[in-house]
Amino acid sequence: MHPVLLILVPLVTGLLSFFIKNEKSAKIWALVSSTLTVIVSVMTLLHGNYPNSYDAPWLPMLGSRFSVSLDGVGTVLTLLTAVSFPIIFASTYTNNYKKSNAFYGFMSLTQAGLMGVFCATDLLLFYFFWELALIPAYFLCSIWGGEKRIAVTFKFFVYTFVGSLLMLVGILFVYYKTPEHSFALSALRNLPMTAGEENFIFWLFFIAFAIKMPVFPFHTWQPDTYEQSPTAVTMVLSGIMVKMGVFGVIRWLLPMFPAASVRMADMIMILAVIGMIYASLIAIKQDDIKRLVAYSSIAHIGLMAAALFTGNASGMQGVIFQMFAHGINIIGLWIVVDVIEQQLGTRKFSELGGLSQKAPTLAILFTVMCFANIALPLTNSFVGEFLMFNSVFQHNIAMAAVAGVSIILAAVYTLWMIQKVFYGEVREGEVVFTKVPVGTTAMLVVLVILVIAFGVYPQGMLNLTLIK
Amino acid sequence: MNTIILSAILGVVMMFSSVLVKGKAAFKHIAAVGLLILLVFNIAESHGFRLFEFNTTNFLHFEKYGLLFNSVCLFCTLIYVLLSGSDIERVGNNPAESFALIFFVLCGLGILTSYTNMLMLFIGIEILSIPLYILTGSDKKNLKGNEASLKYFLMGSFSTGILLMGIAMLYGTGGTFMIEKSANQMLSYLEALGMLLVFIALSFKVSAAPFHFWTPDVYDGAPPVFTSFMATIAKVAGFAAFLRLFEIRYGSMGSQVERLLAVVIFLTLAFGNLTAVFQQSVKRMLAYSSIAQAGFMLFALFGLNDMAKEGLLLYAAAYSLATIGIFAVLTRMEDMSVDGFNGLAKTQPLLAGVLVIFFLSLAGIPLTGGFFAKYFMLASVVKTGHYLGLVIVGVLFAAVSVYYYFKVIQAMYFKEGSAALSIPVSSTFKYLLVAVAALIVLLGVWPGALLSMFYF
Amino acid sequence: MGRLGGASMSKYVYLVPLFPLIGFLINGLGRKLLSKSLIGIIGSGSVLASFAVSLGIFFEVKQPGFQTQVVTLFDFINVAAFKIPFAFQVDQLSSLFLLIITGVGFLIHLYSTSYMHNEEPQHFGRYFAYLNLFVFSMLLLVLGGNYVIMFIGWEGVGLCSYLLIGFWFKNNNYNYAARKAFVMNRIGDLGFLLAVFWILAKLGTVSYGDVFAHAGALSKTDVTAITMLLFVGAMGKSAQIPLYTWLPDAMAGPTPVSALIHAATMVTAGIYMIVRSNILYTMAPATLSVVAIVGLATAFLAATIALKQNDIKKVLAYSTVSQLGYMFLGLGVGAYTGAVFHVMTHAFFKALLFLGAGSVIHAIHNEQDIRKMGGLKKYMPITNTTFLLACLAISGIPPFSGFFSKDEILAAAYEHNKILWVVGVMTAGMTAFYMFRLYAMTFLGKFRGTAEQEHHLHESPSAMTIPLIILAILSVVGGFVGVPEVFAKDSHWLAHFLSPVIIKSGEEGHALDHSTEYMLMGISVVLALIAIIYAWTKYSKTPETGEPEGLGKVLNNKWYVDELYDAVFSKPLLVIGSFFKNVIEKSGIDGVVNGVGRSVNYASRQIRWIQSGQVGNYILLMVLSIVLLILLVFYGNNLNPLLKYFSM
Amino acid sequence: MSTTEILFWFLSALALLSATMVLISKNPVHSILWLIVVFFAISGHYILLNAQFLAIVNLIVYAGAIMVLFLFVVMLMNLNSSNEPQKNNRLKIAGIISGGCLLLLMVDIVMSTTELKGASALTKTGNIGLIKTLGMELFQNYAIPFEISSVLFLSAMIGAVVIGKKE
Amino acid sequence: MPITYYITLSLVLFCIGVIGVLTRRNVIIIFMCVELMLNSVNMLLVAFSKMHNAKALALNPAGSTAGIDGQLFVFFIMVVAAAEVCVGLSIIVMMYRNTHSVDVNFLNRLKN
Repeated sequence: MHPVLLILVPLVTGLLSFFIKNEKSAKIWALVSSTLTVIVSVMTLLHGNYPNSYDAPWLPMLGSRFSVSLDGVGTVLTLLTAVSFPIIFASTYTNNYKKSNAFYGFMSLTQAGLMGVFCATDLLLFYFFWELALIPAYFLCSIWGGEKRIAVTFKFFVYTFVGSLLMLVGILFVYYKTPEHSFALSALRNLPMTAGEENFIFWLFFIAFAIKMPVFPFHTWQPDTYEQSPTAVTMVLSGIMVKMGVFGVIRWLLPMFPAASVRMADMIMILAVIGMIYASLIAIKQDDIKRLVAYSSIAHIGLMAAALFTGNASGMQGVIFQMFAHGINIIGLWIVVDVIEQQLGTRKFSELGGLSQKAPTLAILFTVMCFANIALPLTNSFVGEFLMFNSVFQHNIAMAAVAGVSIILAAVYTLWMIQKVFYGEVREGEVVFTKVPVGTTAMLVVLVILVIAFGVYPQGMLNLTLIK
Repeated sequence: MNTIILSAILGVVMMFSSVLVKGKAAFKHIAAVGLLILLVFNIAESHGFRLFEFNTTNFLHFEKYGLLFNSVCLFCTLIYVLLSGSDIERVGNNPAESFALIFFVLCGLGILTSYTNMLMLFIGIEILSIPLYILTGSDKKNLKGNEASLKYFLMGSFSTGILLMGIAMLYGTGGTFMIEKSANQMLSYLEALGMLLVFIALSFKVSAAPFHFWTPDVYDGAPPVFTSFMATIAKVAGFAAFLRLFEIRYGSMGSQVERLLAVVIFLTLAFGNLTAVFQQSVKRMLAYSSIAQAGFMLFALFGLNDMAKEGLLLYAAAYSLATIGIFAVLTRMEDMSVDGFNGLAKTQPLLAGVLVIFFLSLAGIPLTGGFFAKYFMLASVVKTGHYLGLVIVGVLFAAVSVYYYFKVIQAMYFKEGSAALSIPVSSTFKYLLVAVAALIVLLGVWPGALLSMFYF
Repeated sequence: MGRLGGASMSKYVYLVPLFPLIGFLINGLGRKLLSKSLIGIIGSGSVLASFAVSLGIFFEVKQPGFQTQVVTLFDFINVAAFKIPFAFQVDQLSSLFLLIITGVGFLIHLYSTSYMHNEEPQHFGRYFAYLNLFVFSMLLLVLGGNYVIMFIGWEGVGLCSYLLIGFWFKNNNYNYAARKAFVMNRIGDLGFLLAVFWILAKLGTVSYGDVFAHAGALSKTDVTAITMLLFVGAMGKSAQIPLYTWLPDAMAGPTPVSALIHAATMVTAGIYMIVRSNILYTMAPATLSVVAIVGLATAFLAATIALKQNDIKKVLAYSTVSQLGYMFLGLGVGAYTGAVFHVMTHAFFKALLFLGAGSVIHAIHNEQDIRKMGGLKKYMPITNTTFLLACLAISGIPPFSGFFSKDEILAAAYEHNKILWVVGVMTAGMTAFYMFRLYAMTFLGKFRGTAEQEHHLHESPSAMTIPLIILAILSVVGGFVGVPEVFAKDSHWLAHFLSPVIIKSGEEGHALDHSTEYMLMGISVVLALIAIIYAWTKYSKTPETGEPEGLGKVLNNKWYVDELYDAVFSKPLLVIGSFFKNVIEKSGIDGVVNGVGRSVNYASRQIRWIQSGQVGNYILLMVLSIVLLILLVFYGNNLNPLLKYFSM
Repeated sequence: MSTTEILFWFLSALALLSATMVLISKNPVHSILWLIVVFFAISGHYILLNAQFLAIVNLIVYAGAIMVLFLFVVMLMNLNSSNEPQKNNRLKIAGIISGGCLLLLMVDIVMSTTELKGASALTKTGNIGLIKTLGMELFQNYAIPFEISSVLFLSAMIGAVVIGKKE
Repeated sequence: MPITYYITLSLVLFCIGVIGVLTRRNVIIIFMCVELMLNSVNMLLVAFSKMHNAKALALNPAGSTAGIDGQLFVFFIMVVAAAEVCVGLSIIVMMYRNTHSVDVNFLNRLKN
């Protein structure tokens, strides 16, 4: 029952949150409920009896069942989802959102959707949760976002919605290809399809995942959305939600279309590698810290996308590991960005500088996060990127070499960011910078500890990734 | 048969109630009770209980599916009357007659879900249409109403001519008006032409492109409360007729009309969705969106399998409930343009919340009935294994539809403004709306709730 | 395998990096709480402790018959295809480097306690934390039992270098220098990483033992590619052409940092790595030639630049680059031992030079321009003496340490290719010249600074001079661990010591007969002496004070290489970046995406005109549609099977 | 050529001519009168086809009741030719062309229908058009549609009342 | 008479009706043209009815009533047409009352 609880706890608490009148209690409620989810998640982890699944009839006439199951990748991602939310809530505890009950309610609903996506082993159920995660996120961005939020989040919504609708067509198609008309993951392997059909349906699925990840050139929704969303939501979007696409590829696309995946591998990897370089170069020229992190995220996801299609088992382990690592790292980055934005009201590099004199601890924590972002050894990303790069290298040396340039570029823009924000002389406008909230610092410390811990001893999670 | 006869009788009762009962408010209640009776007896009939034993061979054949369809439509009408009954009273001077006409439309519905004869199809469509012409023009002083009514009538009678020509041609080759399964897969030219003309006339009735031109103008010009009725129950009844015709006669040669259907579906989706994008008036936007929705319902004719039949049922329920709900609120809005909804979430949070569910359902977002409705439609086509491209076009247009539905949601939630109601809403009204929304969500999580009725 | 007490020492090898790590944690976390002296004690003490353990290990390793020990702590990465243990390897090479790192490291820590004393406590703590972290990373680098652990240290030292160069983070120029150092290192790191992947791909392991044992299985191409890529890594870390420009800029950091990181230890990591992989390199003569040529070119180029630099640290920096080039020349001609030897001696005298320079800078309040110095001899005797010794060492004057190591390399070069030797000797001459130009302009003549500075001139405190003295002694005597066989049989103790880890490639001095060798030594020494005397006499009397002209200006501006890189790499990248950002992203990709939306809107605006509002038009359109549908159904090509119009 | 044929051609020509005149006449009253002529011609065809009942009904219902209703309305509105604004010519031509195309296509399709080759309508004989036969059929087998069409009339009646009533 | 004659005649009438609808602007005339269309259908139905009757009689000379339903259908069409005319004319009258015009294009507020 644990996987069900993972979905149920945030779902129920999220719905209840809407009925809380008091702002403060809504916050506390969100913290408590998300911590509860962590407990459930950890219990699931300790449960250790794989596959940890639950199955019940849901839509018999459609051949769909409510079947959820946790394997390695599912466990890793549910863990990430569970751990992220209390960190997000705690680190943004001092932020005040109007109608905070609805805010936290939507957040928890998003979490429920994400959990469902990572657990579902029924394709229709997967699609269902896929959308369930999207809709509250849309509302979160649109209601609590920045100036241009309406247009931007709408673009985000439509973009991902188009993708998921195409996937829906693909889902229907494969459903009718199964002999017993089933959505079960097990039934969807080895479908009797011609190569042409397989290629076509492959793309229907892949576009949905590619938009979500996002892979070049489907990425343009992302920087705008990250920029305009409230940072807590951006954390969810970039920390967890983009992993839905990667996860979709691992859980569904590769098992369903093994042959097409091999056929399309080169094409997708080329796109991914182009995207890495492209996003990195754009990141270098950004003046907005949020947009910079957004493009950096595109570059990192590009590597995951490339590694996914190498067909290399250890590369896959790397991808799974990196999903967790990237989630942790980018949430850390956003937390700092949020602090800066909340305190100074700007995200422009041209208006920032010398903050390390105002907030040395923050500077150090941010620096660690940044170095995790550029995959310095002994941070968690190194392990993931090492394995992924290795798999790309085994697939195609030239691609790995070109992709490797992004490592260098990552250093360029990440250090640029540190330098512009924290180094140099203090700017005039920054006298208003006051103490960083304790909760925020504490959460950053937790994240840093996670970064180092998984960087030094990744084997625990690497073992987890292997579980079938 | 219960529905046809009882609705005719109830229509007459309503007619005379204007003489017998004083006070406008009573009609609504009489109508509601009447609808409840209708619903009960219709369900009873689907369990084998018939009030009257007529020999309807050759004309009507009552089956589970048609009766369930009736039930869905009757239920929606009941909701409609409960939600918008008081609005009907406000239109024109003859509310009782309006209710009577609504019952007559239901009589037409009863015929269209059970006909087996072209004559009954013709009569059914006329019984359905003529009251609608009248309802459209029932606000006599309103020039827009006049215009809508005139347009509707002229084009409607023109399409009747087409329909009749088609029927005549079919009769010319078959020598009968009965719609029967034919072993002969090949149609003669004359018969094919007849079928095409009948198809065109029915396309007109369900406002499929390129015969949809009346729809936006008529829906826009008619009193909103009747637009609600026309766009939902009347249109869905048209689809019931359409599906029945296809199921019995065209079904055996599905592949032969696929191309025709594909073109019509494509045009319908394109016209409906694209034109809706630009609309500033919510009412007119909904009119276009109803064309777009019709495009999706046409998928059922394309698929013509169990998924299609179940799906059309679900579509009818989800679409009608959502549209009725939206119109119930819309009629009470001071400003019916999109901007008129600005800030509704602040002034009327409950109404706004419910409207969101309705719009999400229309857009086909999961967790709402609209999703499964569309899902079934798409599935029915995918199941045939042909025209996957059409399905993809369909979903792309579904994405376009998000654009205009979300415009309203954005206005309500994300924009500043002070949307106001011209008519205050009672708490009963609100609870009812919430119940409808809950129903839509129920359909979205567990569509079996409705569809399993089909099987026992 | 262990014998005696020493055997257990290498089991505790993890203590060596552990102490600095603990020091880093304590100093890093407690930098606001601890007093400066406590910080200094913890910082230096932790390195001293490591030194002690290193010594123990060294003596254990020195025992004859010592077998390489691999101490595995835990599985770092253990995935489907391969397994990378977190392991330390103790052998002759690593133990030697341990000594250099911890020894020189300790001295520099000690020196820093005094040099950095003016910093605020928390920055003081930060400084020592960074320094300890650096030592930790460097120890990881040399101790790592496989390429991945080496890479961890490799990037770790890069990080610390970055942090320490930008230590005074308020100055944005320093920050740029730090960033430049890191990015250039990263370019090299990419090469290293690709080499690791290549090894993994071919051999499925990265542990030294396994890799070298199976190296024979590699094809010629593989070995060449792997070694070339590794060398790219070394180029970045050890500042070779074309990635050397970061090192002079790295002088932005505190001077002890320059001494430790950018002279004695980190920059020699490339040499360590190649020596470590000498088995592979020996299999790839093509790579070795490249290494030799690049090394020599770097040595020469840097030496020319150093001739005309006026910043005391810049001169030393280019000298470092030049000396590193020497080491690579040694590697390239197969004199692995010579290279290691030079690493060691260079660590002594270059650290000494930097510390001496630090002492000078400390004394005259952060003035680094030698044109504004002069005559410091009488104010700072200890600094002067030690500095002079170091200059003699680096110039290759016997019997100072530099002579032996440099000579070994030059001899090997001569044996390999005469031209290499010629250029090498020329470079050596230049080295002697610019070092004594530096010495002369700093310590000889008259003081050219302000009276204010002159008033404050003083010898540095003992915490600074003691390391100077120790290093001076080492610079003088350090060479005797590798006395050429020419002078005495088996006198080259270092070669003997390292022989288990270094494959005998060439005959290392054995091929040359003694007379040739003497002659070579003679030529280089004489050349150096001439250069020294010339420089001494010239610059002690008429020091350069103006701006150089002609070729001098080009040299002073470092051959305009920075400007070239800027124009060829940085600028274009930025331009491409803005092109992507402003054109491709906005108008291109997003333009397409938004264009879809816009065209829907446009279509919507256009299509609605069909809805003209006139019934006549509607019906006309309907009739037309009927006609078209009839055409479609009955007359469309590829007709429905029911309509065999044309077949009738 | 038999009398039947002569009559057929005559009636056909009359119907077509009058139908065209309906279109051409400027004055609505003339149009109505020409339409009545069409109906007469069609009734003539019915008689030729031995469908006397329908012929009579056609005259009574159409030519009599419906057309008179039309006349009343036209008279009531006091319309004359000058009242009607003319459509612009392009639209007219478009209308004629599209109508013509429709006709051509449909005729072409009908002509190529093999099943109709040789089939002919029985003229002058047969008893199915007689009142007795039709009446029997109507009230025996067609009772259901017959009754149901009453609903249609009810709604039409309501319509006339609701819409036509002056307020 | 060959049935194609009747079909053609009725199609021509039908299309004249269609053309009338397309070319005239007077609502009443348009409506009359629709009636013309209906009448052409009626005639076609009667013709078909007699055709089927003839076919049946050829097979079974003993007074078959085949084809009678065609004529009954015509009867129903007339019935419906009457009802439609009733509603239609009242709509036209209503419009005339409000606008004093019977021009079909007079009212075109609802568009786009």
